[in-house]
Amino acid sequence: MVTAQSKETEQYNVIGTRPIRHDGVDKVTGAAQYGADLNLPGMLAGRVLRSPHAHARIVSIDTSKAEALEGVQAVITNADFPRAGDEEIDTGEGTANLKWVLDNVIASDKVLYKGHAVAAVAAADHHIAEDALELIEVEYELLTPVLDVRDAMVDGSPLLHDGLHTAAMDGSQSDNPSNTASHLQFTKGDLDSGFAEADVVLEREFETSMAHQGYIEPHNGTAFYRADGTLDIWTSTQGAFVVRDSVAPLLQLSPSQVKVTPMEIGGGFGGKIPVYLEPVAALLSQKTGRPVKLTMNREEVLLATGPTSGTYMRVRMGAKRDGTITAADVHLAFEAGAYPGSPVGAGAMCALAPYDIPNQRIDGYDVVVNKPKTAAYRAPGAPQSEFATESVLNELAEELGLDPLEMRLQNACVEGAQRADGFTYGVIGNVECLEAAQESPHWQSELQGPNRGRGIAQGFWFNIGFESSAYAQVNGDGTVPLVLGSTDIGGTRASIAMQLAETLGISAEEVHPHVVDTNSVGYTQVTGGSRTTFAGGWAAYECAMDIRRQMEERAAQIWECDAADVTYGDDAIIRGPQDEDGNDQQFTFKELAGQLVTSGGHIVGRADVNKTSSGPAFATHIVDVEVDPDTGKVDILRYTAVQDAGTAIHPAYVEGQMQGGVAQGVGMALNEEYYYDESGDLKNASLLDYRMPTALDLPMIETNIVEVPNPGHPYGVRGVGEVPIIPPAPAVRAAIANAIGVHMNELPMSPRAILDATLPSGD
Amino acid sequence: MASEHIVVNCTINGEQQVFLANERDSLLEALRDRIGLTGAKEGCNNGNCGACCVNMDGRIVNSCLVMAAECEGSEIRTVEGLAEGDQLSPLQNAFLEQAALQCGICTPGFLVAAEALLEQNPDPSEHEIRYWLAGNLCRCTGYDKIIKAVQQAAGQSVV
Amino acid sequence: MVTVLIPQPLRTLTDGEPVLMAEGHNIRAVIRDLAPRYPELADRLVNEGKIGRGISLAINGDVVSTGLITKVPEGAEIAIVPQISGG
Amino acid sequence: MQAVKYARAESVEEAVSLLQDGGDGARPLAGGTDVIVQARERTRDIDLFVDIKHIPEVISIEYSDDSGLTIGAATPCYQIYGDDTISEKYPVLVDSCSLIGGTAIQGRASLGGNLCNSSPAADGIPSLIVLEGQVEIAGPNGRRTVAVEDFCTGPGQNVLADGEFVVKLHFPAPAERSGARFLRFIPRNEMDIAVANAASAVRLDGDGNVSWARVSVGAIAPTPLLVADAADAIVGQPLSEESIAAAAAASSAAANPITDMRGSIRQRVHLAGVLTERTIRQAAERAG
Repeated sequence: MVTAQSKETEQYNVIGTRPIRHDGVDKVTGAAQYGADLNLPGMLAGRVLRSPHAHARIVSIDTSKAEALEGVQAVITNADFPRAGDEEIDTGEGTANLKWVLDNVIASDKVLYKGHAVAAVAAADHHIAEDALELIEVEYELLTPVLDVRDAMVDGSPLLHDGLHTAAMDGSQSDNPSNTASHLQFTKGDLDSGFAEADVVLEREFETSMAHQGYIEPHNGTAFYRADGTLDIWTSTQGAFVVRDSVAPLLQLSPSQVKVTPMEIGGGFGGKIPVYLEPVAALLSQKTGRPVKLTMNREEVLLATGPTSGTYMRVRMGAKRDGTITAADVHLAFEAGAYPGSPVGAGAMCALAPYDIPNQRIDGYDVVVNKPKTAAYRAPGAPQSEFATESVLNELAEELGLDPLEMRLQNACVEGAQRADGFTYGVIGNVECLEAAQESPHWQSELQGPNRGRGIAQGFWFNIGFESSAYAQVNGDGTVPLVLGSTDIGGTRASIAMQLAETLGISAEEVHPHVVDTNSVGYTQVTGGSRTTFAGGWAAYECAMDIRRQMEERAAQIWECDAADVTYGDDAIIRGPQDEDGNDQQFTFKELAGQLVTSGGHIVGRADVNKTSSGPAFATHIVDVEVDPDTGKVDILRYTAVQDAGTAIHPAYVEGQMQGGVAQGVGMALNEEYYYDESGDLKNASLLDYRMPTALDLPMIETNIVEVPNPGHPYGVRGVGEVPIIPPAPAVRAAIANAIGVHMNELPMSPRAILDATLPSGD
Repeated sequence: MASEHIVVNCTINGEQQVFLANERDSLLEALRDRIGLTGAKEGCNNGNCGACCVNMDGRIVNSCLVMAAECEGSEIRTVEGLAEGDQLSPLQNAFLEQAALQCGICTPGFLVAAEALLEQNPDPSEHEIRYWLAGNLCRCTGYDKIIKAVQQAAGQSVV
Repeated sequence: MVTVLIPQPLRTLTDGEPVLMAEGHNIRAVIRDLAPRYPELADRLVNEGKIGRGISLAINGDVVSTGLITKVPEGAEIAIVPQISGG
Repeated sequence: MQAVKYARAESVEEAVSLLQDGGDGARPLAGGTDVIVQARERTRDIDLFVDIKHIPEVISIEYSDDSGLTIGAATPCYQIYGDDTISEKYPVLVDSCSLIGGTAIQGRASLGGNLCNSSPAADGIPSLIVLEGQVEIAGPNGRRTVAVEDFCTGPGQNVLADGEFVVKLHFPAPAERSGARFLRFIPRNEMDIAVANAASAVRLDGDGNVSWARVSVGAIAPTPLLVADAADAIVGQPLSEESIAAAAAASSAAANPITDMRGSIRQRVHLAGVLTERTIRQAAERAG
C-alpha cells in the first residue's frame, strides 16, 4: 500500500486548503432537500400521540373515535407491529435489544417517560392528524416515577423493567431485578498504596443534568410501502444503513426489501442514529398503501429523543507535593433513560485518559430511569466523566499551588502509556496540545478585572473506524463523481472528496461527491464517532488508488507496454516508457480521461474499508469568564481551543468543529439542563427554556490546530468532531472558581446554581 | 373541527402569487406545503430558533408566527429570493467562503436575517451582528464563522 | 505469544489472573487457546460465533472491527473493553 | 393548530363586533407571537383570530407635550424603539421593546399584545407601569381606561371582558429631571423569559431629592407588581446607598414568586432586590 503519511501538510496540493464545499450553493439558496422538505404525490401526514406520564401501565387504548374522523387513514399502536423477539440488532455503533428498540419507538405495556410514543395517526394533512390525536383515549395506571440515578440504584426502588438484572462484565447477573442494568470496572495498580503515597487527597461529588444535542432540525421520516413489498424510506439520519437494519426486523422485512435514502440532515451530534419515526411511518404506509411523512415538533424532540445521560459521579484523586498524581478512584453512575444503554463505558474509558496515573479504579453503572432513552451525544459519556476528573485535577493543582497546565504536562500520557482499560497509546498529541496552549497568546496574556477568572482543561476522545464504502467514476472531461454512503452533516462531502482529489492529483472542484441510498453504495457506518473524514477519507484514498492502478493499466494498453512500466505520479501525470522513437510518453489525468471511452470504457474505482479505531484526539481549552456575583451569571470573555487533528484536511471545517464543540460544551456548562418536576414532567421542553447559547452568548472562539499525524491513516487524519465538547465544562468551572472562589459541583453551573452556592444561607 | 381553505394573494420573491391555504396554516406551512418553497425551515414552530425567518414587508419575521391569512397583500422574501439567477448575493458567497455553515439547516434563516441587518445597518459592529442574530440559533458552528461571514459581506476585514 | 489483559470484573473467570498469555494468529485462535484453561472466559468472549455482547476487543489499542478473524500480530496486547459509540 | 378562523377588522367597531360575536374563542391578533403559539399548542381555546393591526389607530405613535405619548396597541416593537421621540423621551420603552424576543419577534410583537398576554414575566409591563400608563379599552359599551398596574389579574388573566380589546396605551409627557430604566435578568443574553425583571422611574427636584418614584417588579408574583414601598423608600431624600438598599429590600419583601424551570423562589426574591437597585441607579442617571 502506498502511504502518504510521511508527507508534510505543506506538500499536499489539496489537503490543508479551504475549497468551497460542494453542497454549499444548495445550502445557501434553500435548494438543499432535508427530510421534512420531501413532498410525494398522495402523501399522508402522520402525528404521534405521546404519554403525559413518566411511568404508567397502559390499561387500554381506544382509537375508534380517531379512526372515524374524516380524513384519517390509519391509526396504529404497538400491537400493530409484528412481535419483536429478544434479539440483538445492529444499531450503528453497537447492538440493541429489538424488543426495547420497538418499545421505545412505540410503547407496549408500559410508558416509561413523559413523551413516550403510544399511538400514531396518518391523515390527509397534519392538522387533521393532530385533531385525531385528541380523540384517542388511553387509560393509564400511574406508577411511581424514578427520576434520579441514585434513587434508582437503591434496593426497593420502583422498577422500570421487571426482568432487568445487573449484568457484570464477566457475563454474570444479579439475583434480584434492578434498575442498574450493568456495572463495569477498570483497575490498574494498587489503589490503596497509591493513595498512601499521596501528600494531598481530594474527593468531590458531582451531579450533571441530562442535556440534548439540540440540532435545529427536528426528526422526520417518510415511508412508502409499495404493493410489491418494497419499502422506501427517506429520512434525516446519521446512518442510512442503521435505519435499514432497524426498520427491516421491526417490520419483519428483509433488508433487501428496504431502501433508505438519507436526506440532507440538519444536525445530529449522535442523536440521529437511533430510529424513532421511520418504523412508524413504514407501518402507517403499509396500512394505507400511501406515502406517509412523520415529523416531530420541538417539544417531541426534547421529550422523546435521546439526550445524553444525567449523572452522579464521585472522584477521589491523590498527588504528591511535586504534582505527581499517584492514585485516582472514579465512580460513575449514568442515567440510561428508559432502556439500558448509557454511554458510561466510554465515559469510564475516557475519565482519566489523558493522564498516566499508576493506580486507578474506575467503576461505571448504567442505570435506567423514567426519562427518555439516552442516545449518543458528541463524545458520548466523556463530557460528564472528564468534567469530574478534570475538575478534581484543577482543584488538586490549586491545593498544591501548582500551575494546572504544568501539572497536566507532568502527568500526561505519551506514546506507550497504558490506560486502566488496557489500551496502549500509539502516537498521540496530548503533550503537543498542552504545549501549544502554554505558548498561546491567551495563556500568555494577563487577565485583569474584578470577578474575572481563567480556567483550563484537557479532553480526550477516541476515533472510531469501521466500515465505509465509496466508488468513483472518471468522466471523459476529467471530472470524478464520487459516491458515498456517509451522510454529510458538516462538510464531509468536501473533506472526503479532498482526499480523493489529493490522491488523484486533481482539484477538489473536479471531484463531485454524492451521498446516495442504501441500494446504491456499499455498507457504510454512521456519520458519528469522529469517523467520517477518517474512514470515509480512507475509502476515498483507496478508491483513488484503485483508479490510479486502472489508469496505469489503461495507459499501458494504449502505449502497448507493460503496466509495471507505467507510473501514476502524485502530480497526476501518468508516465510510461519511451516510445519506439525514444520520445517520452505521458498523459495528464485529463488527457487519459478523454481517451477512456475509446480505449476500453470508463474507469470506476471502488473501495470498501473496515478500519480499526486508532487516531485518538486530545484537546486543551482555555477560557476567561466574568461572573456577576449579584446574579450568578457567567459571561465568556475569551476562549481558546487547541486540538490535535492529526492532519486538518479542510482546516475551516476543523475549526468549525472545534468552535461548535466549544459552543455545545459551554451550553452544557452554563445553562442546558433537563428540568423535571417530581412527577417526571419535563418543564422546559422548548428552545425558549432549553437554553442553548445564542450568538450573543459567545465570543469569537480562537482555534489552534495541532497536527500530529495519525500513523494509522494514509493522510494522518484523526477524529476531530467530538473531543472539543469535553473541556469546556471543567475549564469554565475552573474559571468561575478563579473569579469568585467558588467550586461548582453540578452541571449546569447556571445563575441559579451559582447563587445557591454563593448567597449566604437565609438570604 | 374541519377547517376550510382560503385564497391568499401576495408577492413572493417578486412574483405575484395566489395560493390556496388551509385557514390554519402559518406562513411557514403555506410556503413549504402549498407553494413548495422549502427553504424556510421549521426548527421549533414557536419563534425561538429563527430557522423559518423570512422578510415580510421589509421586516424579518418568524414565518411560523404569522398566519398565512395575514399575508394578504404582503410582500414576502425568502432565502430562495436572495440570489439573482445563479448569481449569489455577497452574503451567500461570504457564507460559503467563511465556511459559515455545517449542517445548513439554520442557514436560510441566518441569511434572511443578516441580509435585513445589512440593508438597515451596512457597517454593523460585532456586537450589533450578534444582537441582531440572537434569535437565530445555530448548533453547529458556535457562530464564529457566521459572524465573520456577515462582517465579510459588510466589507469589513475578517481575521 | 500474545498478552491478554483481563479487566477486574472478568477476573472471576480467570481465577483472579489479571494477565494471560496465549498463542494464536487471530482472535478466534487466541480464544481457542484460552478455552481449555478458562472456559468461562471463552464463553464470555465469544457468543454465537461473534465477539460477546457488549464488549469489544482491542489489539494494541486498536478496537477490532473485523470480528474473530482479525489478525493478531506476535507479541500483541489484547484488551477487553466495553463497546463505545460516538456522536 | 386548532381549527381557527381569521378575520381582518378595518375599524375598532368592526373588531368589537367580531370579538363579541366570536365569544370565548375569539382573540385579537396583533403580532401573534404569543396567541399563535397558544392556538397551535392548544394551551388556550381559540377559534377566531380578529386581526386588529389594520386599524390605523391601533398601529400608531403620537406625541405632544400636552397630551403625552399614545401608542397603538398593535404597534410592533421595532417601530417603538426606532421612534426618535420615544428614544429621547421614553428610553425605558426602548429598554423593554428591544428585549422582547429576538429581532424577528420584534418585527411583530407589540406592547398591547405583551400586556394582554398578561404574563407575570412580561418584559413590557413594568415599564408601562412606572410610566403611569393608561390602557384604552374598546368594547361593546364603548371605551374605558384602566391603569396598567390594574390591568393584569393573574397569570394570563386580565380585566378585559368579552368583546373588549386594547386599542391604545397613553403615557403622560415626561416631567423635568425624570428618568426611567428597565432591566431584566435572564440566564442567556437574549431569547429568554425573565427570571425577574424590574423598572424604576424617578423624578428629582432642584435640590437633588427624589420627588417622585415608581418601582415595578415582574416575574416575582402572579402579576407584575407596582411596589409602592420601594418607591417610598427613596422619595423625599437624595438617593443614597441606604435608601436604594431599602428600596431593594422592599421589592424583595414584596416578592411572592414560585420556583419553576426559569428560576427559584430564592433566586427571584434576591433578583427583585438586585434589579430594583440597578434600575433605580440607572433611572436616576437618566434623570440627570
